[in-house]
Amino acid sequence: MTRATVLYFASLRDAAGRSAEAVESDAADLRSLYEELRGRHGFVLPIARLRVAVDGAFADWNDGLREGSEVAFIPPVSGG
Amino acid sequence: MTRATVLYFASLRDAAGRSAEAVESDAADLRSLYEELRGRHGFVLPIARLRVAVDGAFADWNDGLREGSEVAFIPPVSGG
Amino acid sequence: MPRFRLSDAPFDIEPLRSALLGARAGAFSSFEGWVRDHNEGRAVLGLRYEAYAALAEAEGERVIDEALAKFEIVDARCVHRIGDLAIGDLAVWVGVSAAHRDAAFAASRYIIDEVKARVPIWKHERYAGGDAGWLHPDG
Amino acid sequence: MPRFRLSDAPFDIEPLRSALLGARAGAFSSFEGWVRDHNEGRAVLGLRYEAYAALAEAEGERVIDEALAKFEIVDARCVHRIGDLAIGDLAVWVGVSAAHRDAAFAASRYIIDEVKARVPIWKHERYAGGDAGWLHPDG
Repeated sequence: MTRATVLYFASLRDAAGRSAEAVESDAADLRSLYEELRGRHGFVLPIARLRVAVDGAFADWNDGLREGSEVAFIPPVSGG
Repeated sequence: MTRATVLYFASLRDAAGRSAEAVESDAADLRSLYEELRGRHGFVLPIARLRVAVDGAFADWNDGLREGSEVAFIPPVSGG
Repeated sequence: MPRFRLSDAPFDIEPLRSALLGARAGAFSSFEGWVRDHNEGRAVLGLRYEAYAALAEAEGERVIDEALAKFEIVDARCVHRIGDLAIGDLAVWVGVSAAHRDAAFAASRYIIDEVKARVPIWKHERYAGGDAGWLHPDG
Repeated sequence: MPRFRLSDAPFDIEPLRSALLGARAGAFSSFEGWVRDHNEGRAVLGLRYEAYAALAEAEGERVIDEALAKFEIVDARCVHRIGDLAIGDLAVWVGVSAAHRDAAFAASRYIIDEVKARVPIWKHERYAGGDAGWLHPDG
């Protein structure tokens, strides 16, 4: 089991009902972690429309889940 | 003889030593008027690099010289 | 001094513009995005911008670094509002100084395009009908 | 109210910008031209702009009318300085408001390009070497 903190923004935060949560997961990579949390919270956004960041920098969906890391799922942005 | 006022700007004014002058001319059109004044004041700019205006609106070099009109020779502009 | 920043309150443009003025720069291009009273045919009452601040600041700075590398410009700045905004409020400001206008326009356009496409900031709109929602535009 | 004007003294940008703000406009693009300390490799001490005022105002207004017809913009303004200017002074200001940024950028670019190409205003530069001259650019 790997422990990490997950950050939620915008519609993902509304769906999860929180802006962050501590997770313990067996997910091999960030893709699997999102799918696990998607099942739990009912997120409608598929991975194809998201980006992922770890510890404040964009990351790859194939990256492994690191112990103690902070993972953020980034929905399509709409600034400007 | 047709009487008109001619306005000079920028390098044409420097060459003519004045910003306006009253002229009496037999010039058939504005082109001939410029060539006449070019001879008198030694303007270096050829007609191809100028535009001409009459009474505050752009005009055609082939337009005739109208009695009492105000003619302006417009050197290449450099605003902005 | 960061060239990109988030602001959780209205900000003055004049100091941003002044910071870009300089004897070398003959051209200055700026872009502003304001809150409109409508979006895609719906009447908008107000909106909120939320950001993943740490990443937004890093990514915004990267966008400006890219503009400085790609275009012959002297300097550039961008500030993006977060929090609650009303109709007519300034949402984003971009300013670019350069020796010539080609580069100033191109860089200013590049910065606003990339900020809108890449920087993790989200817009939440409240509509006249009483409903509201996050904007998550398709690619 | 004319949308283009000549100014024989320094002018404030803020009222011009405010006049273009409106609930319909989500995008605003501005361009400024400042007096540089050099031009084509020569050190410039200062300059003077002279205009054929009546024709410059009519032609400047025509340029803005064209921009309003060509692009999906809300409004536009341009002010050009005449008289003596020092290094760092604002020489020309263009502002355009629109619903979307494409049109705002395109119109702002159109206006400054056409004003530089067509409006009867001339620049006289004084150089560090003591000489001076009118700029009459080719084509």
